[in-house]
Amino acid sequence: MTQPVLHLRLDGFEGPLDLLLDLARAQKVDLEKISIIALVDQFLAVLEQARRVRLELAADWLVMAAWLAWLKSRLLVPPDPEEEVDAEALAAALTDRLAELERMRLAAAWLAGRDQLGREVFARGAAEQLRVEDRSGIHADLPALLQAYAAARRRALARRPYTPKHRKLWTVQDALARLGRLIGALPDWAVLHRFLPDGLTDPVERRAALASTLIAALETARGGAIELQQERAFGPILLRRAAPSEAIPDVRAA
Amino acid sequence: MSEPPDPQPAPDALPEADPALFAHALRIAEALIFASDRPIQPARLQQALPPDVDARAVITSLLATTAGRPVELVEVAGGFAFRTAADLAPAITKVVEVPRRLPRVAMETLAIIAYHQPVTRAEIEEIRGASLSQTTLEALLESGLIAPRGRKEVPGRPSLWGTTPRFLEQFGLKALTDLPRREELVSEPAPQLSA
Amino acid sequence: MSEPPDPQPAPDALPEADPALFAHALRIAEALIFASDRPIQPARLQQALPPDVDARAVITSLLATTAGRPVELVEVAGGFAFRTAADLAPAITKVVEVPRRLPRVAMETLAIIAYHQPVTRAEIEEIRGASLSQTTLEALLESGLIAPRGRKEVPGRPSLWGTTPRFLEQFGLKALTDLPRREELVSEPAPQLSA
Repeated sequence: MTQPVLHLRLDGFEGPLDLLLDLARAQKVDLEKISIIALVDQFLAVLEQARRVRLELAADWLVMAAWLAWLKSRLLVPPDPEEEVDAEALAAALTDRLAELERMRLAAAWLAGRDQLGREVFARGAAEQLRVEDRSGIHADLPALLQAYAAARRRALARRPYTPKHRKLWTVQDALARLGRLIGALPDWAVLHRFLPDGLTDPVERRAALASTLIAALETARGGAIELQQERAFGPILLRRAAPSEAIPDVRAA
Repeated sequence: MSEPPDPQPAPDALPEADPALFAHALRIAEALIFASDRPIQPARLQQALPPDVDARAVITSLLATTAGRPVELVEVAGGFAFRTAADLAPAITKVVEVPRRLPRVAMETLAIIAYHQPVTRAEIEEIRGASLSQTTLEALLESGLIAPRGRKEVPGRPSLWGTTPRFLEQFGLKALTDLPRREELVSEPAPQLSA
Repeated sequence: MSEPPDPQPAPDALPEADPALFAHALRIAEALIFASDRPIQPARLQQALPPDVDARAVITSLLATTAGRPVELVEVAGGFAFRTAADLAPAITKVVEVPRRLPRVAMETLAIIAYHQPVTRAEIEEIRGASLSQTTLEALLESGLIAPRGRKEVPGRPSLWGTTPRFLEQFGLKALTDLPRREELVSEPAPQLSA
């Protein structure tokens, strides 16, 4: 992360803490015993030197320099019990930070000094596959089987060619014949529906039969064999055998 | 072993090679072949060996000493590699069950066989309304879910197919009668299908 | 590759385990560990062994017989693996490609992660007193030496980082406890750090 602006002695330092650690090391082996004040002076001196060559310094260096200068001033004046910040504690914290960085440096060096896999020691280059896949099992359950059956059948049925349903329509001829047969046994008025053939469930066929029967009834009435009557619009159509003597009264058909 | 004469030999050394040097070469060869991600060719091994030791000779020696060991040197395409002995494979391999999913066609065919058995292939095709490949039938046969049930006494005497006990096991059925009735699954227009 | 244990033992062998069985177990163990490029845990080995043979005993025996061999059994990352002897590295690296060393920054970052895990990037930067480039973190991540370990429940929920089993393997550590204790990390008299 070293900025290109950091030349001279700052070159190669990874930030202010790095430089501080280096300076502290030069002072003492034991970081706990370093002189913070001396350290601050040395740090500022190095920075000053660097600034003479290059004016720009990364902000974190300047922040550290300012903080260290402040720390030094606090350390030089006698401790003030009213003071909120304890300069000694801050100095100790700085020492701790330096010590931790030092420890991590040593840990890194310790790691780097170990025989590393792929460098000093080697593992099996071409591992053998120890896993054998048994694919004989089948992943399928009963619902899936039933769904498959239903799907296959539905598809097969849908694919059949379309054949229109054959309709057996009750023709007027049929109706005339049926009417002629039934009319003789008719004692009194009867509704037209009763003359429909039996077993007609399909609504279309039923309506067709009703129409044919009505036409047949009208035809028969015109011949004078029966009488038709409808009290009101959409009311039931009634019919009865015509009285042999009577003349044809008013025939009101639909 | 070809014999490059030892360049700085004790006067009484063997003419072939210094045994200590050869032993060291064997160590190198063993480690290198172990570490390599692909089979080692003699020429490649030679680069790692002391100049006076012949790679071929080292390999020959290593082939002999590792024969019958749990890890043997074998010649494979492209060179030499260590391989675990074949007789140990059952002990060291871990079998992992990876159940297959039946393809849709196979599943439908199986369902039709289950409901219409014994049934011929032509009948299955008619019921499915699609042709049935031989591979599908063979895959089902291989899975042990269906088996032949004799032949139908019609021209051509086609094989009849039915499900197996393995089929019942697979689908957790006690008997074929445990299957839901066909009418519960599809409303058939007319019973003209019982081919 | 150990010396072949005698498969046909003398009849006066130890009474505890059947020597032939133990010899077979040794063969299995050697092949199993050899075949894998990752450390084999004793529990995995136990599955492959005959029921009456203790995996630990087999490993102990294999450790003894392979010590000093060009390919040795070592304990690493919670398991056991074969590794080439360190003294053979110069010969091997003539032929086998060697990965680049991690830069100093990466090593330092790795050490911090190892000792402070789980740790956020900001915490690493705090300890190092310098910002951490994305490339360094990416290089460590790519090498498989570190892995995310969830997020820290602080504003921004930064990722936490920790080392992987691969880290242990890379540096030949049995476990994280193999790292020197903090108190042991003291500088030798005046180590010259070139600035």
